Amino acid sequence: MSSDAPENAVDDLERAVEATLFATEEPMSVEALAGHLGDADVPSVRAAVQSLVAHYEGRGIHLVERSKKWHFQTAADLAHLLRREREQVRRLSRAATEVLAIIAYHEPVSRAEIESVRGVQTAKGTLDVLMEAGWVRIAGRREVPGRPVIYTTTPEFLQHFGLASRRDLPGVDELRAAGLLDPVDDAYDALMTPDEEDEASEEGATPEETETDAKESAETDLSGRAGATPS
Amino acid sequence: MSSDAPENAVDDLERAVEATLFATEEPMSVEALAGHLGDADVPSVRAAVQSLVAHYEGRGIHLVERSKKWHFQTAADLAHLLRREREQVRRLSRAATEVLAIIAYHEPVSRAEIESVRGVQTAKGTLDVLMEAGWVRIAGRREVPGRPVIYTTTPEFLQHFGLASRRDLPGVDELRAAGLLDPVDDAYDALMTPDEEDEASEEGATPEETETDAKESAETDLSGRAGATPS
Amino acid sequence: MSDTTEEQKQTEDQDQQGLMFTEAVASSDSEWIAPGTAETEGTALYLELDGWEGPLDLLLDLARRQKVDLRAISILSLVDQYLDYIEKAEALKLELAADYLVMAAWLAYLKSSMLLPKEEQEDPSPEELALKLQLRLQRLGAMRESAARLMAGDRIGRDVFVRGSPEGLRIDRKTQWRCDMYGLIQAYGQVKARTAPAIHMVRERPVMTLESALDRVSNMLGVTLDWMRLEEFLPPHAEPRLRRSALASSFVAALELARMGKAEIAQDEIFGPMRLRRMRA
Repeated sequence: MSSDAPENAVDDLERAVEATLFATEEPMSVEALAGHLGDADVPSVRAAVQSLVAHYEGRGIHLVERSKKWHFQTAADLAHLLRREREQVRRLSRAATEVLAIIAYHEPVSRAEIESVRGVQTAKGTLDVLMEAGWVRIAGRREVPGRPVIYTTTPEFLQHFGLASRRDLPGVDELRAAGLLDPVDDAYDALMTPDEEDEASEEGATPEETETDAKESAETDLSGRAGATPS
Repeated sequence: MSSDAPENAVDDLERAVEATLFATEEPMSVEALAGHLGDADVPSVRAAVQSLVAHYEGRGIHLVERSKKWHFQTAADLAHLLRREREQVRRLSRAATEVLAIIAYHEPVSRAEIESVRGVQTAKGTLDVLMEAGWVRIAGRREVPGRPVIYTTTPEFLQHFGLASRRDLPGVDELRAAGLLDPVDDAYDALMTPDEEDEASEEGATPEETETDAKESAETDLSGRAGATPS
Repeated sequence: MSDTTEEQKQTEDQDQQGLMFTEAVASSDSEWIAPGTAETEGTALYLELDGWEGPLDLLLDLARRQKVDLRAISILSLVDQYLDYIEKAEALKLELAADYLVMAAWLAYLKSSMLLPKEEQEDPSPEELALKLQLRLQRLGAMRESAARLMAGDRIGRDVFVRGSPEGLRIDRKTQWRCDMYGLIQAYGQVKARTAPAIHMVRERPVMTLESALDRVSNMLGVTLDWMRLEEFLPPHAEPRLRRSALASSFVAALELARMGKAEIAQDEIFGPMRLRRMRA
C-alpha cells in the first residue's frame, strides 16, 4: 500500500487506522475499526492494518494481533525498558553496622539484647535494612516470656565479608590489641546521637572516602592477628 | 534485529526512545528519557527524538513537544474520526475561559489584575475550576502591600492546549508589541508621552485586525469589522 | 476549526457571577448569539441577557456593534447606547445588577462633562477618562479573542488524543548495601568500648576508723582517772588529714563510750574544750 511512496507517504485510511489503534483503550478487530471509521470497508481496513504491521516491523513498537484484535505494544525485546530496575549502592549506616556486628558476635540475639549491648535504642528500620541486604535473618523466637524474635547472620553475610565461618571473626581480646576498643570520639558521638539522625548524617557526610584503604588494612590486620593467635 | 530491513532501519536508541515514549503515561523531557534509558547521553537522545519527529511526520500519530516534554498524540486533522465516540472535553464557561487567557498572557498575575482586565469580580469557583483542571497554579505572592496571591499556568496547560511553550500562545507577540498586555495606566502614559505617541498609536491600531484575519472568524462581528476596515 | 470556535460562544456551565439579570431568559447552556450576527439587531440584544460578563463586557459588545476599530469608536455614542440599553432593560422591569447601574451613572457623568466647554472640565479630563475606557475595552477585547483562539487550538481529548492504554514506565529501586570487614569490626569494637562496665577505683585515704578509735580511746581511758582533753587521745605526729579523721572518729567513740556507761564527758562552754575521763566503777 505504502510501499512505492517516499518514506512518510501513507494513505488516509492507514493514517486513520494508525491513529485509532493508538488512541483506543481496548484492542480492536478489523471489523470494529471499519465500523468506527464509517465509510471504510473491511478488506481495505485489513490491508491498512497489514501495511501498518509491515511499517512497524523492526521499530520500537509493533502492531500485534491477539485473538483477532489489534493493538500497539512495545517491542518484546524492549520490554525491559518498561520496568527498569535501578541499583544504587549505599553504605551501611553506622547504626546498622553496629547492629550487624552485634548480631554476628552474639547470635542468635533478640532486639532487646542488641539494645542492651549497644546501650541505645535501635530503630525498626535498622534491622529491616540488614535483612534487605540479605545479611541478617530471623531465626525464630526465644522460648522466654514474650517469645522475642531472634536474629542471626546469613551465609551471604559470611560470603560478603569473606569469612569461612563465624569463628573467623576476631575476638574481643584481639580487638583490644588492635586498639579497636579504645574509646573513640566517633563512638562517643554515635552514642550521643539517636539512630535516625546518625543514619542520615552518615549517608550525607561520609562518602566512600578511605574505603579501600580501610579494607586493606583490615585484612592485613586480621591475617597478622590470625597468625598471632591460632584458634 | 532491524538492521537489514532498509525501509525500517532504525537504530537501537531510537527504538528505545520510541518504545519509552509510547509506553509512558506522562510526557517526558529529553533528560528524563536519557535518565530512564540509563546509558544514553542527552545529545544522542535529542537526536533520536528529532529523528522520530521526522519519521512520524505525515503519519496518523505525531511526536510533539510541549513545555520541553515530548509525547505522541494523534494527528490533529484526524480529530473528526476519533472524536466520534469519545466524550467531549468539558467546555469551560466564558468567564473561566477569559480568566485562563488573562493568566496565560499576563502571568504571573493577581486576582485583582485579572479583574481589572475583565471589569468584573471573578467568582471564587472560576479559579478553582482552572486549578482543578491542572492548568493554573498559585505561584506565590506579589511583594506589594497586601501580598496578593499570584497565578501562573502550568506545563499541563501548554500540553492540553497544544502549545510548545508560552511563546506559542496565539498572537502573544503582536499583543505585546501593541502594549495590549500592559496595564491601562501604563498604556495611557505611553500614549501621552510625546516621543512615543506616534509609534504607540500606530502599533496600537493594528493588532486586532491582524488577529482577526489570522483566526478566520473566531467572532463573526470581528470578521464583519475586518471587512469594513480593510487593512 | 471554525466550528470549534463557534462552540466557544456557547457557554456551558455558565458562571452565574457577572450576569446582569437575576432571571436569565435563556437556559445557561443556550447558544450565545453574538450581537453582530443576530438576525434582527436591536431586539436580539435584549433577549440574550445572560451573555455578558459585567458592564465592561456589555460595553465591548456595544462598541463592536459600531463595526469600527475599537480605537475609532465614538465614546459619546457608546455612552448613549449603553444608557439606552439600561433604560430599555429597566422598562422591561428586569432587575439589573448593581455593577451595571454604577457603570451607567459613571457614563452619564462622563458624557455630561464631555459636553462641557473645555475650561469648565474637571481633572482628570473627560478625554483622559474616555481614552482609558477605550484602552480597557481594547484589552478586554484582546483577551476575549485570545481566549477564543486558545480554545480553538488542538486540545488533548478533543482534537488530538494520547495513547489510550499506555503500558506505563516503572522504576524499581533496589539498594545494594555495602559495608566492609573493617567497618564491621570497628563498629563492634566501639560498641564494646562504649558500653564496657565502668570500674570505679577509690584512692586509699588516711583515715582512722570508728573501731580503731574506740579501741584507742577506751585503752587510754584505762590508764588514768583524770580528765583528759579529747585532743590528747589523737595519735601524736599524725599528718593533718589523718588527724582530722581521728578527731571525728574519736569524738564519735567518746559518745559511744559515754552511752555504754564507760566514760564521762564534760564541756564547760559552747565550743569549749571537750574533756573525757573514765567512769568510776
